[in-house]
Amino acid sequence: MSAPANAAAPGKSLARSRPRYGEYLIKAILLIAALVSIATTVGIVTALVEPTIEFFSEVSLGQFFGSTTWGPLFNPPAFGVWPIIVATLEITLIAIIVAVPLGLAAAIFLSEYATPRVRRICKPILEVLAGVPTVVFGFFALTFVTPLLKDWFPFLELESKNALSAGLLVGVMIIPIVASLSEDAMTAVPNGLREGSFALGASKMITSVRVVVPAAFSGIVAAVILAISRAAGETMIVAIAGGFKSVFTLNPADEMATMAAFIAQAGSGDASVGSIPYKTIFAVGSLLFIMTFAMNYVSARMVQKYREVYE
Amino acid sequence: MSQPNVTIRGPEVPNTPGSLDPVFTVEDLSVFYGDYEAVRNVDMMIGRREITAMIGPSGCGKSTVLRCFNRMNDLIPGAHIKGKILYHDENLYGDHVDPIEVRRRIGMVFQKPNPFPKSIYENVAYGPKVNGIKRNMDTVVEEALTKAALWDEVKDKLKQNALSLSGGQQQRLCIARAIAVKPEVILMDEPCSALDPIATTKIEDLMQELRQEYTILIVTHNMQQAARVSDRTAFFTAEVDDAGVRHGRLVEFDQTTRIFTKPSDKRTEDYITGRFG
Amino acid sequence: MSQPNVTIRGPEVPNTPGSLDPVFTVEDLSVFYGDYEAVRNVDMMIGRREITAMIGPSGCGKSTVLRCFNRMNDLIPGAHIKGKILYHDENLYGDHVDPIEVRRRIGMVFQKPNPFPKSIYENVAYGPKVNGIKRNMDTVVEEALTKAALWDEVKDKLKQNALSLSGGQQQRLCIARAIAVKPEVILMDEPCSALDPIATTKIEDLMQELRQEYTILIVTHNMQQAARVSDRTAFFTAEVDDAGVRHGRLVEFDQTTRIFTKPSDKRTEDYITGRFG
Amino acid sequence: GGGDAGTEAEPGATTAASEGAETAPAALSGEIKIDGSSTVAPLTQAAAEIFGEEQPTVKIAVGTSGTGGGFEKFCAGETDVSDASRPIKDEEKANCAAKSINFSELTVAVDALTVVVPKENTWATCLTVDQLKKAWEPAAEGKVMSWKDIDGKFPDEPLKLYGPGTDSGTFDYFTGEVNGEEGASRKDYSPSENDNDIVNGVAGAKGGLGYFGFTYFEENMDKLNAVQIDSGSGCVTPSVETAQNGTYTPLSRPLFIYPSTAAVKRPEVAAFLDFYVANINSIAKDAKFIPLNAEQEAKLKSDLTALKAS
Amino acid sequence: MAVLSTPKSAVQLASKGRPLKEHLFRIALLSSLAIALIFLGMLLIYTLEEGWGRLNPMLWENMPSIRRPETAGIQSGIFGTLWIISLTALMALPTGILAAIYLEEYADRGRWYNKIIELNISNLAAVPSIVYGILGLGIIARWLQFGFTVMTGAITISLLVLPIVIISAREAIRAVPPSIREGSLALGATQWQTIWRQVLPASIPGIATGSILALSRAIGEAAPFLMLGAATLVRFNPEGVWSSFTVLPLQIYNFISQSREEFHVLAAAAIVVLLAILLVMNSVAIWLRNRYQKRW
Ligand SMILES: Nc1ncnc2c1ncn2[C@@H]1O[C@H](COP(=O)(O)OP(=O)(O)OP(=O)(O)O)[C@@H](O)[C@H]1O
Ligand SMILES: Nc1ncnc2c1ncn2[C@@H]1O[C@H](COP(=O)(O)OP(=O)(O)OP(=O)(O)O)[C@@H](O)[C@H]1O
Ligand SMILES: [Mg+2]
Ligand SMILES: [Mg+2]
Repeated sequence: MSAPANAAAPGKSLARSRPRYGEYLIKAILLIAALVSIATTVGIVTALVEPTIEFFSEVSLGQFFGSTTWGPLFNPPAFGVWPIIVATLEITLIAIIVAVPLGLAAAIFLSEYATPRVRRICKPILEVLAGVPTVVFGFFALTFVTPLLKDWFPFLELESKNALSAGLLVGVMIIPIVASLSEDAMTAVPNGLREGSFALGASKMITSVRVVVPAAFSGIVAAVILAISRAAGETMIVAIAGGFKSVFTLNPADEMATMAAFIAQAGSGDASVGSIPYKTIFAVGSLLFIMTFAMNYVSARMVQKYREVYE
Repeated sequence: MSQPNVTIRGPEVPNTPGSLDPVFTVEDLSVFYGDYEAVRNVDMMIGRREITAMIGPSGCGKSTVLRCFNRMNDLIPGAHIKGKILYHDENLYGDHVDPIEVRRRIGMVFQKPNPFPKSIYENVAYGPKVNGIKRNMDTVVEEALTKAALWDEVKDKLKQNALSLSGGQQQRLCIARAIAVKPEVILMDEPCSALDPIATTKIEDLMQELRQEYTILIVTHNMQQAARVSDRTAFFTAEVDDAGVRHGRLVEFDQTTRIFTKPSDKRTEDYITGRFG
Repeated sequence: MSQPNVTIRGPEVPNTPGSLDPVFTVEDLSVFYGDYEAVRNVDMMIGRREITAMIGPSGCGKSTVLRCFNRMNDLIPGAHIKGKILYHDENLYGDHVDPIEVRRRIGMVFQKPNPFPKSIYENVAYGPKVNGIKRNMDTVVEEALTKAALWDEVKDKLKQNALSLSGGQQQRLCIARAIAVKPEVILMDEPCSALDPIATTKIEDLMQELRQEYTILIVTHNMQQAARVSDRTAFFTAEVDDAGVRHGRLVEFDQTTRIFTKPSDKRTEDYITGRFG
Repeated sequence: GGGDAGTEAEPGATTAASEGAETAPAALSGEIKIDGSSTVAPLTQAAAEIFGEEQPTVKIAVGTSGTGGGFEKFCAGETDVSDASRPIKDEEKANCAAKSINFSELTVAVDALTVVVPKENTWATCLTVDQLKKAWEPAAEGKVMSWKDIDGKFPDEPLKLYGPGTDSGTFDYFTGEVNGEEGASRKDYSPSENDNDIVNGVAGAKGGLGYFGFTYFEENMDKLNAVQIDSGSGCVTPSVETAQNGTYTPLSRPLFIYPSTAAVKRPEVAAFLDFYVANINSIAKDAKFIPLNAEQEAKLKSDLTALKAS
Repeated sequence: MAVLSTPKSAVQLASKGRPLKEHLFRIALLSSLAIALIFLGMLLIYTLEEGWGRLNPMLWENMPSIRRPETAGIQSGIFGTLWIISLTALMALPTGILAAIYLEEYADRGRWYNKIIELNISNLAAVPSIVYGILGLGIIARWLQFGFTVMTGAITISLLVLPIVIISAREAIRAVPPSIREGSLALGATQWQTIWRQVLPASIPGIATGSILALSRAIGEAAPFLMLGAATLVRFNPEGVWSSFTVLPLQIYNFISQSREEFHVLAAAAIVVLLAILLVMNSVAIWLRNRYQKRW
């Protein structure tokens, strides 16, 4: 037998040769980096909380949620928040009506039908669409889409700023989110399920609609929820093409201010620090933050649930 | 030693090769993935109401061949065949043939149990539904589950999610699902490899039952299993051609008893005696 | 039939059980994943410069046990052990023991070859580098590749990406990589299951070579392989306890020749004769 | 980062500075921060641009946060000069005082708030202040929805109202003069910081009615008609003359800038203000504002001198 | 025994006229995708056509002007954007990547604080950018007294893109097969050695791709700057982090808000420039991804 080449002679201790402080230090640095995100949330909450509390010490919750007249900057001011909530929901709804069918269909196509080549080309293009700055969508809505809609559908009596074009463009903006995340969810559906369905004589359409989509359902819901929160918080498109009129209306041909548009308008404008109108910005900001937080919490739960199914 | 050393508990094979009543006749089949010829020049016949096993080392093309029988390979971009597979004298790859119809007639069970993430009932009812079968669905489901020897275990929880079943139960559910569309043939690709011994025994017993009504083709890594359950065995191996490319080849196809007792090819013998693999 | 029916080509075992010179002594080892006791009460010894094989049906805990020997299980959240593993009389799970030092002494080769996506040279040099070995790296690399019987095949393309090698070459590269840090023991978890027969043969031959210098522990699904290469064999199986939970158990541990010719346990016999698995 | 980002501006520096105004010492530097009314901004921006041609190394940033927003930053010490389309309010003064920021008010231009209707509108050539109030007062909200509701003689054309956002000095001024109280206005009109939206809105609806600064009207005379205003002594057309001589009431108003006393101590700020005031009427012309009349111009100059002396 | 399987004679494998529905479905799917893509095309063509007249060197050689839109440029916007983006890259990328490493390689998922960090990050990714503007205004500009400077803008935008960077970096790190980690650890490497020498190099292309996409989102943001009240007419390029500044999207927003038609042309031209920068960044990201994707 040849001479032992092993460095590890029996008996040599397995104890640590030297302490590894570096490893601890690194871990600490990494943790700190991760905590920056917590600090961000703390910062947002801090920025929002104080003025919001002050706001509600002067304006009752009843006034805030119990009336439908909004005009914190008018004289006398009105603090019924519903008009801007309704406008936010309406524009979000229009956006969802545009984005969910189109985005989902595009996702099904990319995940189930497209050849790898087509997918390789189309996904990045969708990503580009996702990267188009929202001012650009706003510009396009205001100077191209609205005039076009006025031409084509004069009976709608569109105002020059209106919820309809803003909503449409917000919808287009979120198509890539819906499409790309749903596609991810569908691609994550194990191939075995598709094969199982095909092997039973199901067609591609049936397999897509009855097996893949239900199996990816919670992922799709998560995608839609994220898209909704993006739509609800979108500022530039609604500021440019949706307008600032804060009137309680359901007519999408009307101009209407969403919550984000209100913040943008009031935030870049008059209200002096400490005045009630100024605090209104923060109260509305808090509301928007809570709404997106709630939606995202639901979405996170959905994603968690669907991960559990296949892992 | 050249004498076989695997337990053979396979059923008696009533058919001599001459008496084989073919459901499929494979003629000079080659299968390609793009340019790569994964399997070359296979000739074999699958007998009605027999269990035919396909064995061989990993990568020799067993799954590839199996998936030709119900045109599952159509789903892989670039996959195509040369040669013919006749199903009752009709070319499976003929122009007018609808692969969806083919798959309805020829069911398949996969290596990893793949129930849909739906209720047990819906899993079984899915096939009949998509095929527009109008019979009373409850009856269909019960019948299929009974045949798959699963009815007693699940009859009280048909609404429960299929993923809550154990691996072995899931695999039997997949068999039930396949049976529910009343196929003539069932293809099985290593149906037990993800299961424990007890579940494996159950599936093997079930296969013996099903053999009364169905033609079964099974791919297995487990020689013992092939020996235990099959009537005929096809032994595949991979050969490297002059250009250094590996191709799957059918080495020997015969009654299981013969393959395991008197293989006519040296490579078969080496494989079943454990000299390689 | 109770007589063995697997070819045994294992090397002569010079040591009788009494003469076993233990590198590891496993005492009443149980391994847990969280609350789940995956393996229960294992006692065995690993002899110096021997090849010890661990066989058994899927899920019986072979990999789990193997990964205790170099504390790879530490990386799985919730995994912990009861009992002891002594490495040269030192408890591997003692308080002062540094798992990183353990892994340096006890190398490991995985089921799927997992070379780093770097050059061949860097793959081999990586271990010595991270362990601060100061010797001439070129020599270290050449030595390790030579021992792994790969030097001749790769000496002209050391700068090439390791992923461009064939599967068998990649696996030998992984062995070379393990050897380069001069471990005493090499653990192998189904090192050939992803390889073709020719590559498998090469690795098996290599194991016989390495046995001159290293203690080797190998997990394999392939009984023939265990029989061919190992000096001793441990047979594991999974038992279901009263609560219906499956636990891996060591059924029998003995010289390979005995395990395959005169197993003392009925379950071992059933397994190696192919009655289950 | 790289400190070379600004070098592009440098080459022109010496040449432009050499022909500089008499008060400006050669090559000043530093940054002047200005914010405030979007109405006044074009004037200040024009001043900054022309001044920049002579003093390219002085960096002037002009923001448009609105009069109130401008004062907010100004009184927080964040800006040097604040543009305003209304005089500073008492609470804003208090804010400034709290931070001990002193300032003075300079009237740099006058504006004629112009009430506009689209070209198709043939009926509203002249409106009384009462009629305007009828259209704009808070009580009109949801009730006065047609031109007919303003005056029975007008056609029954749906009334579409456009105006500046609530945070602009223009809004404060208009509501103060027409509705009697600053900020008192019906809420169901389309507000916009962007006067262009008002132009488009009014031009695009037959029943449109809006108001904004005279400058914007001049730029859009092809799309809009200006309404004459009758405050009791007959209809007056908004124009340079009527604004300058004060006959266009009550909607002509002064526009201001508020430099802080501390900032004026800085040579670049002083130089800028000197330049601004010295060339006020040519800047106003350039920016299409209504220039000051001689009397106002004289007052402006003396105000600045007083400020610099303080 | 009951013969339930298809009798031999009845074999008929021809299709049963199912394809029409299938085709319609497929066409519907394809057109949905096409609509999204055509829309992008229309947007590009429209802005290009609108801005064509102003796509000349004056655009990037000149400063914006309120008086002469026909010769005005967007240089200060371009430089402001470059400043913001560079600083954001310097701040958000390292932080994001380190956080991603922590979450993927070190964090014990079961711990409540790690769960909170995870939930928090996914929540932050959904927080509207205008709310980040409030953060920048209230905390960074006012409370930290950083004022309305490049620094404030860059920190705000860094925080805005941080969740995106973290999420994409995590995906890239997760894509490195565990076998690589095991291989390294089994050789006696420490965890950090494994990460630094194996995991990070292997995931760099993915991280780079994600980072570029995150930065390209940052380039297009206008809403937070609106809250921060960045000046609208800035006729100089920032000289340092404490300088006033403007960014392209805000510049565009202001041009859109002007009444003279020339400004709209200018806005369109500026949009073309902005989109061109974005396209370049996206192309680099795509190129990186295609080049290095899936090597194992
Ligand atoms: N989708 C595919 N594209 C390209 N090549 C493939 C594809 N599927 C399989 N192959 C190749 O075809 C050959 C045969 O593969 P196949 O899966 O049929 O083998 P197998 O005998 O079933 O092996 P195993 O026992 O491992 O399942 C292999 O070389 C494999 O790499
Ligand atoms: N990370 C883990 N967490 C929880 N349970 C695990 C984990 N890894 C393995 N197990 C369980 O422990 C038991 C033993 O698994 P192990 O992988 O050791 O089996 P094995 O004998 O190596 O099987 P195979 O031959 O399939 O590799 C199995 O029941 C398995 O499900
Ligand atoms: Mg296979
Ligand atoms: Mg294992």
